[in-house]
Amino acid sequence: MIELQNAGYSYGHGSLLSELSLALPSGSFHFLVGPSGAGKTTLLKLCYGDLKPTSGAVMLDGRDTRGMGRDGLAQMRRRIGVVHQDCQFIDHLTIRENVALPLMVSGRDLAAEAGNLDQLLGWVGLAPRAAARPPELSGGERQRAALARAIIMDPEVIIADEPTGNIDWEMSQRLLSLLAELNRLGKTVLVATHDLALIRAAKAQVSARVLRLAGGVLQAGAEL
Amino acid sequence: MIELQNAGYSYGHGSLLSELSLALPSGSFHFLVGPSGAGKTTLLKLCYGDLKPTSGAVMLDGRDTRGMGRDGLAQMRRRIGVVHQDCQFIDHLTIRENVALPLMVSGRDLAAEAGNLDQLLGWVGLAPRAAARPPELSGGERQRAALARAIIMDPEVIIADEPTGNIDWEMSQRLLSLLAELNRLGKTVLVATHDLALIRAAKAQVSARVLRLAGGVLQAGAEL
Amino acid sequence: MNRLRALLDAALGDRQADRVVPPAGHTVWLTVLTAAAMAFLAVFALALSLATGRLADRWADSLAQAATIRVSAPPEQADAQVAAVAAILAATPGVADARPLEETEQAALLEPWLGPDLPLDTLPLPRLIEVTGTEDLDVEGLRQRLAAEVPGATYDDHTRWRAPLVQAADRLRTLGLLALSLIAGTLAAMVTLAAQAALAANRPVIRVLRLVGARDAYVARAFTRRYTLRAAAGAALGTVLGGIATAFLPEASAAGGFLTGLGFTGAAWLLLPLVPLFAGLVAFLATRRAALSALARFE
Amino acid sequence: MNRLRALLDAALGDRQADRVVPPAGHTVWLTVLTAAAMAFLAVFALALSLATGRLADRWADSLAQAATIRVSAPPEQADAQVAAVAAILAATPGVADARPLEETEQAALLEPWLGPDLPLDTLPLPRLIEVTGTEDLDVEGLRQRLAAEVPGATYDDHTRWRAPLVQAADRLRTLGLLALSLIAGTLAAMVTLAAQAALAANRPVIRVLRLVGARDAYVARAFTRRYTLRAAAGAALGTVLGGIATAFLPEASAAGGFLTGLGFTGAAWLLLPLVPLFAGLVAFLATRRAALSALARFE
Ligand SMILES: Nc1ncnc2c1ncn2[C@@H]1O[C@H](COP(=O)(O)OP(=O)(O)OP(=O)(O)O)[C@@H](O)[C@H]1O
Ligand SMILES: Nc1ncnc2c1ncn2[C@@H]1O[C@H](COP(=O)(O)OP(=O)(O)OP(=O)(O)O)[C@@H](O)[C@H]1O
Ligand SMILES: [Mg+2]
Ligand SMILES: [Mg+2]
Repeated sequence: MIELQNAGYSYGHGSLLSELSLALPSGSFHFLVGPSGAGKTTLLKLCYGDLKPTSGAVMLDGRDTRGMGRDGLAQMRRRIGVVHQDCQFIDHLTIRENVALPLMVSGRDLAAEAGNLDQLLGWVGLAPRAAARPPELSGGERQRAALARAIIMDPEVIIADEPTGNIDWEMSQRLLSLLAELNRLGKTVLVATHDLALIRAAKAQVSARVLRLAGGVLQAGAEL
Repeated sequence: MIELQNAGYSYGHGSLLSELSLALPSGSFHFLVGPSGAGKTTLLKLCYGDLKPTSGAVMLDGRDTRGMGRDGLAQMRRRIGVVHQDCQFIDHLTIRENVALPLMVSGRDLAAEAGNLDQLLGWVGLAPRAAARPPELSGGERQRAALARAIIMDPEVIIADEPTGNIDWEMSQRLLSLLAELNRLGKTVLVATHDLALIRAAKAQVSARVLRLAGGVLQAGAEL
Repeated sequence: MNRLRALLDAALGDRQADRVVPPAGHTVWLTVLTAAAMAFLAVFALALSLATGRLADRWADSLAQAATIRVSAPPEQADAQVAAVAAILAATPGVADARPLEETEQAALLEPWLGPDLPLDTLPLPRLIEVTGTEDLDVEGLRQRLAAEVPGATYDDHTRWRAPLVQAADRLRTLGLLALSLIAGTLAAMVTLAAQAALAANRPVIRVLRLVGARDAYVARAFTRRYTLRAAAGAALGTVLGGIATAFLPEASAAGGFLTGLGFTGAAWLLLPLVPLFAGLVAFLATRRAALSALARFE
Repeated sequence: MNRLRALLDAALGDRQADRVVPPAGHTVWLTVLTAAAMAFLAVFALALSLATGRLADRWADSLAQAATIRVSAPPEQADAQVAAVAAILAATPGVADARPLEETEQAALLEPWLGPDLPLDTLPLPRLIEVTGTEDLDVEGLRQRLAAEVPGATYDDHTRWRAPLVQAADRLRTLGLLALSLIAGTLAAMVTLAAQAALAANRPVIRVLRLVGARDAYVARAFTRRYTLRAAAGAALGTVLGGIATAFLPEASAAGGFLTGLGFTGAAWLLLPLVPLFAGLVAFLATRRAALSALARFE
């Protein structure tokens, strides 16, 4: 589904990622770890086309991201659910509307999806806060809403950047179970995290591989 | 230094915090834990005057926050360094300028503090990124910059809300040592976190107490 | 076709997409107020152009009309010379009408200078012939033929003192049209800037929309709709106010006709509804361009 | 005192605080453009007011001046009656000058109607006396005394046809002043809105400043300074453009004097620098009010 071919990236001040090669087949589950500033978020952005590699290529579903126009990318993003590290919301819409946003912009019938939406909000424990606006949520609540938005479109791929950074242990476990469940249904999952306990817990539920990013290179399959 | 006297808070939809009484003497070190949405951030905001209690009183340095005007609060905030959960920066200023912002707004001579500033940026590992703007930083780098900004004024109190949510283990240890060091110099420290490993590590370095917030009430001094 | 569909979409279209733009931003009000002020001024400029246009036309007409031929001749030859002039005039293309002045009319003209008691009938007064010409009248040719054939006749067409007035009226009309285009340009610039300000302020919103898979057209439409409607509404308000204000301007009157008479007359009122329509169109095009170029830039 | 200090601070003050406001926001340009457009229009309105003011004054003057007394009397009484009129005029307060017209002057006036060959000296022409009055001249009283003492004398002050013109000029002047205050009001409203838009857009910035201990005055000053300078700069630009445009307006001329002659003359040019100063002041007060009230509201 996602394939990096000698992909490199530089923000202009020296090369950050160099010659990364990596294939995430459909249905796989990967963790991405590495020190702060190593480029985890950058790598994830390459994987959903928010950034385009400055060398090499990134293929999404067999298509090179550099060849996709803005509308092509928009189409692709509807198939990839993303939890951003700095959960991005539209502040004047309610949490329910924010979670439903991917449905809205792709022209889906909101009424038909209402049941689905409410069930999902219940799952991540946000049902009582559904009518609140993003700035009225706690940090952990925002992260849970971001996860809900990432999976509302039933995407083929789920990419999550530090999805549990602000969440207590119990809730983390619950979100992890959700991701494991989705992976069992055939979704490809890629999670960047610095929470080693989470990874250890995950090993019990799914067959996940851990990718370690450091010094601009990737050590695939590293065990903890 | 900080004292809650039967303080309660409600955002309008039911009472969130009720009748909290708590005294943080000068030079103490406290952790604040509790599930996501329990009200940790809200409690911290009460402690630095960003919110005023809807019942009871919060005393800062012996003065009731409800009696302080906006300028009085501004004055008080220069004595309390805060690391916000959603690190707040001014996006068009560099990281160096953002960290120096408390000096700027209180009319200090920036040139005189330059050495101090650079040393601090080095300490949190941001010296090479000092000229970057906040959106160009990684999540963990932003959190470190927020901590640097919180302590640049050499405040009497340091309040940190999930300061290590996006930071890898090694860097967390380093920031913890910095906080412990400051505490030994007499600063009052209050840290909200869900990272239990961090608290365990801290016990070795300082005599910290753990406050658990759940269901709107505070269990002071709870051991892990 | 495409433009038309986009326009209709913008006017009626996707209310759901509209929700994603923050509701009552200050730049939105800035747009409304700007459009209102511009429309108000446009109404005045329009009134000025129309009034001066009318004035210039009227004067240009009367230039051709109000000429006088004076025949100074001994009494016994007067009739013959007047007849000769009449014959020449009859043979001249572009002369609509020619009429010798009655003696009583001539006396009325002279009264302020000579007093009512002057025995005009005893005087060898010159005869005056009022000539009404059309635009085709070849004044120079007529003058030469008169000089050659009727030595006592002098053609006086008042051009000397009226021409600068007509010229001035023409200039004022040009000025009014200039002001109109200036105003339209300013409106476009301001709506563009307002839209850009809104887009810049809503960059986080746009970023989120992009991240969840919104296409450019979806985002642009939301902004275009908002700003087109606001600019049109503001312009409608300004037009109404401008219309009311011009209605209270001094009336056209015979005496001060060129200075007053700035108000709209008759069918000219029908021009007013065009102002908000035009403003809406300008806003639509300006916002759309701003939105699409901003979206390409934000990348 | 406080205001003055704030103004000086705003004009020269804290460049460091200035840095915290994002540099080239679109609302800033909106302010510049708005100020420029308003200044441009203000210059026109000012020119209009001044020109119509001059015009109304000139006409009001000539109303009192350009009166004529016509003495129609048998030739043998004419000199005596003219002398009687002169005596009355000499005794009337408010008469600046009175002068009997020479026969040649009178002949020149009549030429268009009577032709150059008329033997005027054989005619019992009325005598004409040109009267130059001041504002104090009591026209009605003079008329009555003339009627009582010199039956052949008629006072003709042309009021009938000039009064509506003066009235029209007066109205235009009022209109110009109205336009000026409208423009000033619009400027203030727009700068306020622009400042509010900027404050709203920069709410995150303001929040951060607050969190690190900035006082209201510090935040307000940063915005006030920015907007005052931009509004003044924009207004200066608009004023220069407006000045250039009015300089290209048709010249005042004897013939078309009331319609043209809109340009500035002499010392009136000195009014122009006041426009950007005034705009700056308006922007300063508007922004300051907007900033302080917004800061109180954001809490
Ligand atoms: N837009 C940008 N412009 C310039 N440099 C950037 C930009 N975004 C990130 N960087 C830099 O690239 C490096 C990697 O950033 P990235 O966000 O990928 O790190 P990360 O591994 O996600 O770190 P963290 O665990 O702290 O989130 C950092 O040093 C960061 O400062
Ligand atoms: N501005 C607000 N308006 C209304 N409700 C709010 C507001 N801010 C927070 N809340 C609600 O109050 C509750 C407590 O929020 P708070 O941010 O204090 O939690 P927290 O303990 O910090 O959680 P976390 O660990 O997820 O950061 C949450 O349910 C949140 O939705
Ligand atoms: Mg990251
Ligand atoms: Mg919190």
